[in-house]
Amino acid sequence: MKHFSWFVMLIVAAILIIAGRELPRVGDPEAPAATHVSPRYIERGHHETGAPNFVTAVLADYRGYDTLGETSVIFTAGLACALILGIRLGRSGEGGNA
Amino acid sequence: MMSDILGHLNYWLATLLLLIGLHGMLIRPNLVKKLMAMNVMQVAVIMFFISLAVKTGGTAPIELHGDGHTTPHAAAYINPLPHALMLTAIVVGVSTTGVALALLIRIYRYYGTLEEPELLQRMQE
Amino acid sequence: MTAHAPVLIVVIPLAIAVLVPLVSLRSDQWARSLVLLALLGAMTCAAIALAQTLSTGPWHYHLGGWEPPWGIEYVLDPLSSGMALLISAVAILVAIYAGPHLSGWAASRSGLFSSLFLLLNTGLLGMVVTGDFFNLYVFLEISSLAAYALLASGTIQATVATFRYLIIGTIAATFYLLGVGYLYALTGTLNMADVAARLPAVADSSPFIVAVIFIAVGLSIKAALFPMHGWLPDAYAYAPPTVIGFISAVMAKVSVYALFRVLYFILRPAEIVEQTLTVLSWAAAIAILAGSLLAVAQRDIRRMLAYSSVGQMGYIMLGFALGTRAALIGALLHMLNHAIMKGCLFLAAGGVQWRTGSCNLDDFAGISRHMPLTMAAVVVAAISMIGLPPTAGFFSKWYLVTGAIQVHAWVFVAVLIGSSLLSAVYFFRVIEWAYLRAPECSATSAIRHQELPVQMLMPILLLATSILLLGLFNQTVISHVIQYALPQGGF
Amino acid sequence: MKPLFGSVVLDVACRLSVPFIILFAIYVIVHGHDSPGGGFQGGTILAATFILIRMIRQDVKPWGLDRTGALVLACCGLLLYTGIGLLSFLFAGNYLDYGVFPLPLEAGKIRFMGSFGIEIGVSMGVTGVLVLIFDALTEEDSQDDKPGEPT
Repeated sequence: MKHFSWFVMLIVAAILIIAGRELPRVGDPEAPAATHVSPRYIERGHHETGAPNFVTAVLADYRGYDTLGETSVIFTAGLACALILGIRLGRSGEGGNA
Repeated sequence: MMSDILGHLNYWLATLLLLIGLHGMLIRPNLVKKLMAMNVMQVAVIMFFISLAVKTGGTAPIELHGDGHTTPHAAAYINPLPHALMLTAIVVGVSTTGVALALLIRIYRYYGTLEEPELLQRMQE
Repeated sequence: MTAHAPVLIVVIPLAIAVLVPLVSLRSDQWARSLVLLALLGAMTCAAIALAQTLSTGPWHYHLGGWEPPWGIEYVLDPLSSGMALLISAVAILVAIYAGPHLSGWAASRSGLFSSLFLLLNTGLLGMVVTGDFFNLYVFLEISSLAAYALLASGTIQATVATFRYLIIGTIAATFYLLGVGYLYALTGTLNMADVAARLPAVADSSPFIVAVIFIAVGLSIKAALFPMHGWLPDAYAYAPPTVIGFISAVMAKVSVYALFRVLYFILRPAEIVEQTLTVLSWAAAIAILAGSLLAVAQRDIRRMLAYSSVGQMGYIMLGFALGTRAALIGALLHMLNHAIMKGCLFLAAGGVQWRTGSCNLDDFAGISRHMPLTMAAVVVAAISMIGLPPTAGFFSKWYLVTGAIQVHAWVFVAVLIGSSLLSAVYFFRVIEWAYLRAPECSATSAIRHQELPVQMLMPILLLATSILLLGLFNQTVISHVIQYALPQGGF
Repeated sequence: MKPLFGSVVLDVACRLSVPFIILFAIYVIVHGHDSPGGGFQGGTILAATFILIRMIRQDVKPWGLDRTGALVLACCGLLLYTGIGLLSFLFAGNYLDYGVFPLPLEAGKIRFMGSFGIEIGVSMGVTGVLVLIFDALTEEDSQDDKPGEPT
């Protein structure tokens, strides 16, 4: 297992380092990520969604469905913990309170 | 060459974090350490995405003096999309950690250990 | 409401999954009817979407009213709506099957269980219909977390197996997300169609190759393709019998589907994708052999079925990787068939375990005398798994072999035929024990020697019947649905 | 669960600080559209108050939110979210299209109100779930496992 792990890590390191050099530089204002989709969020986000905070505009409005998924993820986690550890729920009896 | 390295430094730091996480998850015998390594690995991806958002000369993506009718200049603010995505990824990470901790607590209560070799031995009995 | 069918496929199970814990605090019975209602609703919407897309072509749905590159879109075509229909149909049967199992539990606990089952469905359905890379990740995580919880609710060994699955599954999801990050850095967009449109400019750069590799590796881990299948047998063997029928039938398949969709429909023109497919085809061939060989070595029936799943995922992957028309038809047909066959087998094995307490080969000795109907279903499913003519499994294997012959891949032909022989070995062993061995006389309690209750029996028999029907009407299925689900102009 | 720490000093400190933490949480939720913050961050801070109370005080009743309450709160939060999404069907919009709500405001402000509604749903959901997870992880007498027993 140990040798296998080192092998995996060498491969991952090699391909990530080689590929990293061809990515746009950090902070490049001409990078595709900065020029293709996101300018609309900045230029029209406040006007279209009423939120001066562009991150909130994206999170709650443009990609609001992702946020629904995200809330469902944490809801799933809550139910999962309750099910795995078998805590008692319900108003009846003494099970309700800590 | 030097500017090439500095320009991509964030990606390489993210790679390093990813490798640390991967290493911990694959060969650490302690289950809690595996879990911590998992978190490190998720942080690596978060760092990678946040690095994509940076624009030189851009500021935090909050319009301070607009009333919704002026059009801000796109180059003046950094890219808000990766930030929004990573908020989601952070929440996913927290949720996974919560479920993993619940599993670990149940395992520890029953077997009394979280070291993998010992655990396997007790499972055999 | 039909205008919103694409999103309702996902939102109905989600909304009801949220309601179920609340309702189960008051009435357990109501909660369980709600689960069935939600799955029926999802299935209806998927059927509407399938009918619509077959007659008018792909259906794009813009969530939040934002047009695609900025907002999230759902894309329904015959392939994705057909998958959604399959998932929700299997889910309904499993939800009925789980009834007697859950009635022994406290109301709040069975409420949590039902709710998580619906959330698992939500996640899988969301993965199937989405047209956005990041949205796929979010729903992947919903389905994974729900699956961890359901698998871990079994024995204590299941908890340990699930923790291992959680670690490996998180590596897979993180790899996928990193791949999406590279795609985003190159193209500046997360929408699948938009990525495909902007691809030619970047298809030769090394970050794109890395993106393809990471996405392919991440999704193949989730699909339990051979070298990365380690989490699967333990997780399946210790899981509670109720959910395993569903998880084994559907969950890995959705990852294969996602991989297929991303590689074929979106990233296909690039050179690296062809090479990735070649690598995947060899991995699949090894998976077929290794899965079948390991399955022969097992005495625990559920572990045997789990290893056989590893092999069968190899069949589907091989069909996709070969990429000829016949092979793709075979892969899609096998996806459908395997969901039904493996669902049937796992439900039957779960029923035996429910009665006898364990699921070793010894427990099957002479069991056909006590559970004749269940065992008849097992025989049908086993014959189909081996691939003998009247059943559905024969036809999908036939198409796969034809596809392999067309590209003169004789090694793969040999692998496909060889693994059929191996599966004959391990399935006939089960049938032999069930029909020809004398039942052991010890521990003969009355309850052991009964057919399953009708709620558990009905889904098993329904699945067995549909294996036969699919075998008889496979031409209809192919010419009316599967043919339209193939990627256009990719051959 | 027994309180992890319990003393008069901590109790008084808790009484003093909790209202301010709640106030801050509400500020973060409400102000999420104008400054860093929003439903998740505010919900987390709000959950921190309940966890603080659980760690210090023996009796959580006077401060609300037992674990069943937490579950109900989480469900209600998500229901609010999905409900706002479904509501837009009534006004012929796509799912989560806040722009179609017939409010007497200009277009941007209507969407603002819609996304503010879902932020509240998110914060309720996050608060409830985090308290529920804390309760589950700190529960001492849960199901006892026997070897090989199918649950």
